[in-house]
Amino acid sequence: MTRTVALDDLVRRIKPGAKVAVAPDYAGPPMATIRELIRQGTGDLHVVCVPSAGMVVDVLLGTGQVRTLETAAITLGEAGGAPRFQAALKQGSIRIMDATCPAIHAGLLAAQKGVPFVPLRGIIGTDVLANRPDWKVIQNPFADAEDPIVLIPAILPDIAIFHAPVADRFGNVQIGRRRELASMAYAAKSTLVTVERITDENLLHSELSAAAVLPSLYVDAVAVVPEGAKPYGMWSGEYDVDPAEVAQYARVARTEDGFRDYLARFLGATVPA
Amino acid sequence: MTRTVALDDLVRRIKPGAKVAVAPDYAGPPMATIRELIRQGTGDLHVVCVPSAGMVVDVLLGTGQVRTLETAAITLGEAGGAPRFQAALKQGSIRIMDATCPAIHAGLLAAQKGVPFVPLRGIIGTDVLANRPDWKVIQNPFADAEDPIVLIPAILPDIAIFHAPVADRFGNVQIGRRRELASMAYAAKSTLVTVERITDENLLHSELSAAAVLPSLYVDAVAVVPEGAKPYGMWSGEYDVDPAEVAQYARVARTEDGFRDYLARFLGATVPA
Amino acid sequence: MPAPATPRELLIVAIARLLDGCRHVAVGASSPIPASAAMLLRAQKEQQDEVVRISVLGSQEHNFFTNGGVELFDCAAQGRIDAFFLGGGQIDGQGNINLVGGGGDYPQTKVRWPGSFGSSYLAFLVPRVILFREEHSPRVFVEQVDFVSAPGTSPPEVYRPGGPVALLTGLGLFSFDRQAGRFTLRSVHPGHTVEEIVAATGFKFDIPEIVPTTPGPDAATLALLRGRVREEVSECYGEFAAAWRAEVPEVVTAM
Amino acid sequence: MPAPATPRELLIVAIARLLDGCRHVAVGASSPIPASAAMLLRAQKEQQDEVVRISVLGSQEHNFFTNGGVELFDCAAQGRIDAFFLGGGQIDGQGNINLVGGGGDYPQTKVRWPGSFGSSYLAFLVPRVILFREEHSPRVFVEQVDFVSAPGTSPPEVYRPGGPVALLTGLGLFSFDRQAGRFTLRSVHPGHTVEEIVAATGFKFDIPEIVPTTPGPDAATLALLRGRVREEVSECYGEFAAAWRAEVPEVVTAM
Repeated sequence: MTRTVALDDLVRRIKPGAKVAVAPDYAGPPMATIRELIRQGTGDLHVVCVPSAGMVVDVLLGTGQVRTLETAAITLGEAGGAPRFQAALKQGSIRIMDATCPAIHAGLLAAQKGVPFVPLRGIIGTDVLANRPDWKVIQNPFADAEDPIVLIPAILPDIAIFHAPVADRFGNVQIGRRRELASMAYAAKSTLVTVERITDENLLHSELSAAAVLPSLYVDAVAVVPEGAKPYGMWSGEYDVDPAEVAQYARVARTEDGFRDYLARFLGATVPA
Repeated sequence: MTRTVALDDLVRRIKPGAKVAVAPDYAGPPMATIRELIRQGTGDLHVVCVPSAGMVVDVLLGTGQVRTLETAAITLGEAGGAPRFQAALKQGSIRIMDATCPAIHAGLLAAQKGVPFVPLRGIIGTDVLANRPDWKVIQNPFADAEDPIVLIPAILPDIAIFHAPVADRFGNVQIGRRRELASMAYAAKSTLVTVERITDENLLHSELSAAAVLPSLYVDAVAVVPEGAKPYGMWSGEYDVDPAEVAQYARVARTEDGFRDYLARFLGATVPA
Repeated sequence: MPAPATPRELLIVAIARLLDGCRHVAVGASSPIPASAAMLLRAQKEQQDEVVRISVLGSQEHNFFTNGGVELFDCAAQGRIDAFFLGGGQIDGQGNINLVGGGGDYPQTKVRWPGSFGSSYLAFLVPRVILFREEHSPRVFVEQVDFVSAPGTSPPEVYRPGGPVALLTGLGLFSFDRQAGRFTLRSVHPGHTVEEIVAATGFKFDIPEIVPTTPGPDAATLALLRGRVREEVSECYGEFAAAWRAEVPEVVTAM
Repeated sequence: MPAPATPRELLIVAIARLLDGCRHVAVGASSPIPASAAMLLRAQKEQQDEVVRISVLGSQEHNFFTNGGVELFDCAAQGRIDAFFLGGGQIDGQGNINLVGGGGDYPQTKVRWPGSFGSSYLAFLVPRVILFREEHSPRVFVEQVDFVSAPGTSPPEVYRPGGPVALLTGLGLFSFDRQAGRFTLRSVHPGHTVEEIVAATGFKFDIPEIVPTTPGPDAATLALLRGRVREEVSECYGEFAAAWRAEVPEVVTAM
């Protein structure tokens, strides 16, 4: 049963040590949830980027609340490298599980299907594979000739988090064609969503609007947080990315002090009700 | 590049011997395409039901144009057993590959992902498995204890066929939440779609309508055939299933002669323009 | 006094009892009695402020899926479905079901049924699989099925969080012991006897010393059934609801 | 007479030539030059009544996918993408690319780049992978990468329908021989020399006796570039198109 709750109550459902799947910059990055997660000081997190992330995860890395990071990339895009990601790796303060985009999708797919693994082409001979002892290479049982293939084990997040434009009163959430959000939710034990607004319309009522919906069956809690993806944009058109803000972050967060200053402002920022 | 063509031209793209994936009764069964396929006498077909079928495939079986049938079930629903399916099996005139619904979905998924197989739970100890030498059981390489798991090989259709409510002029097709239609198209070399109508609107233009769309990238040809799913209904609300027609078919097609009579009428039936 | 419960109403109530504790019940296409039972459970739990979700395959109104036909199976694998119903052209004493065909050598069997559908999968993954078949006869309940669409039990090394827990027929209710792979008769429907069931069953099963009569609905349940539940059922199964209404027309107001 | 082709226009034209024959070109996020090249190819082919499809990741306008971020990778595996572009913090003479980091021991490298993204997969499956990096220096073009995000070649038993076919830099164009695992210099951009390229390249490569100058666009191509293509590019890459317009403002009418 989906509950509509306050943001702080939503975030309290994320426990220390949790494996948390995070939506990418282009599909409703959960900035408001991350901000509250930092406020609450929930630590020891295993973050899975689906399949990459930007400032959302870089800020969290800067607070030292991440134990393990599983991702295909962390980047601030045009603004350049992700400073706290780079610093954390240099310090050796996190365990990095470097992946490649389709492998993260494959791991979530295995969880969705309730199977221990799915096979994936490519990857053989890379140092990505060499550094992932949790991935296995087997001989394709259907081939007569030699045919090695990688098996990606299921990624089983405790929590999936993303920001979406609209949920209805039943907890159905509009995800449009951002179907990675559905994949995350299928795979996760629990899915927590922030939205721009709640609609009175049942989003599953029309066959066509239903195609754009993650059903409430997979959604454990919804919190209304307008502009919850900022400074990133919303694919649904509510607002665009603010490149100046991301660029400023990229600049000041290069130093620990600059990051601390930014963080203070970031955490202090109140969200329009 | 998607072409809008006449139905007979669309169907001529299906060659004798082709492996053809067919949409189920609840997701736009391609009745008009099957009718034309029978008219053209294209034979030696390998039909894959995604994952089951009714009259659409039973009629085709009655004409002897099916060499191999891969399905989780053939049924006329409330109207009872599928008479030509039963007759074909009794005569031993087709090769049956009995499956179970998720295995057909899994085989198409493997094709979508370009991998030779995907694993699937369940099935072990069934006579479905015992009669599918093309399926394999392996020890789960990620388990320490004994843990057998079935591997389903990719199903690679030459052609996927279904009926949909709307296509746009670019060949984008509205499939709503009937995502098995997308799975079929991803897996198939070529996808042929009949639609109720063509719209001038670009279906990919809005983020929300896009969620309900199979992009033209996967669609090779579209033909406009109003009421192309009848006597089955369209999920999009254009018309409902005609249970009396299905029941009549179920009754008369029990005998070879009754089927021949029905077929003559069926093939003679003109479609409202 | 309302009209006494009909045999079908008894079945609905018996199934609803088997579903107690489920949060999400999935019902296959053309399954009006299981669907009615799930709707009864939902209505009952609502009075206790608990939510029961029902997915009726093929229904527009009760379909919460948006990822195509595979979503039911994925959902089951994710542990998000607590109960499902399976029938069979044959069901045997080890809980095996046959949805494919019987007599002669497969695939050229004398009788051919539609096929296994999702049974070969769901029977492994749904915790509470309820076997349901109204016709209770030796041709259905056989010593050994001719084709195993889904086995009743599996060896310990096979991943199997789910499986059959009960068998409900037009004559009685059995429980199924997944360890022993055997049915035990739990109750006999009103107007029938243990002897009748033994005679109509082609497989051996355990019979406790006392086999009660399958309890019918109390007045409140009957009122829910003939009121709200029948109303909801008619959205999915119009003909079934109409026949039901013809049988017992009155709507009883709940106490 | 229009202004002569700028270095970036030359790169766009060189890439468009490498794409000849492709029906579907996918372009990663933040790749304005490859995107411009694909759009040029599309405009050129349209004149011959051929259709070229372009998918620009992250673009709303040029995004034909409706199945989430995974669809690009599925599409590549299905053989529906003919060309893709990869860069790298390091690229070596065997065609290996490194998008992860260099210097010191992984994962505590001195320099850390974003990560491998989809390169470890797409480099295997897309038939025509074009390596593209404007900076041509010994720190980029190294003898051996410190981390292999994607290998240039694979042993014969590894399923690999795709791989690199060319390397384009700010100085010249190389072809890549997947059998030999070696680059060959194919042309030098106007104003540069073979010697300059040898000095700026940290790996060994083959140099034919005659290395021509990379040809620039003809007048018709230049007109397309500064007209329709720049217009289309501005929808995805506004800043890039604005800078381009500042460099060469005029729009030339095609002959």
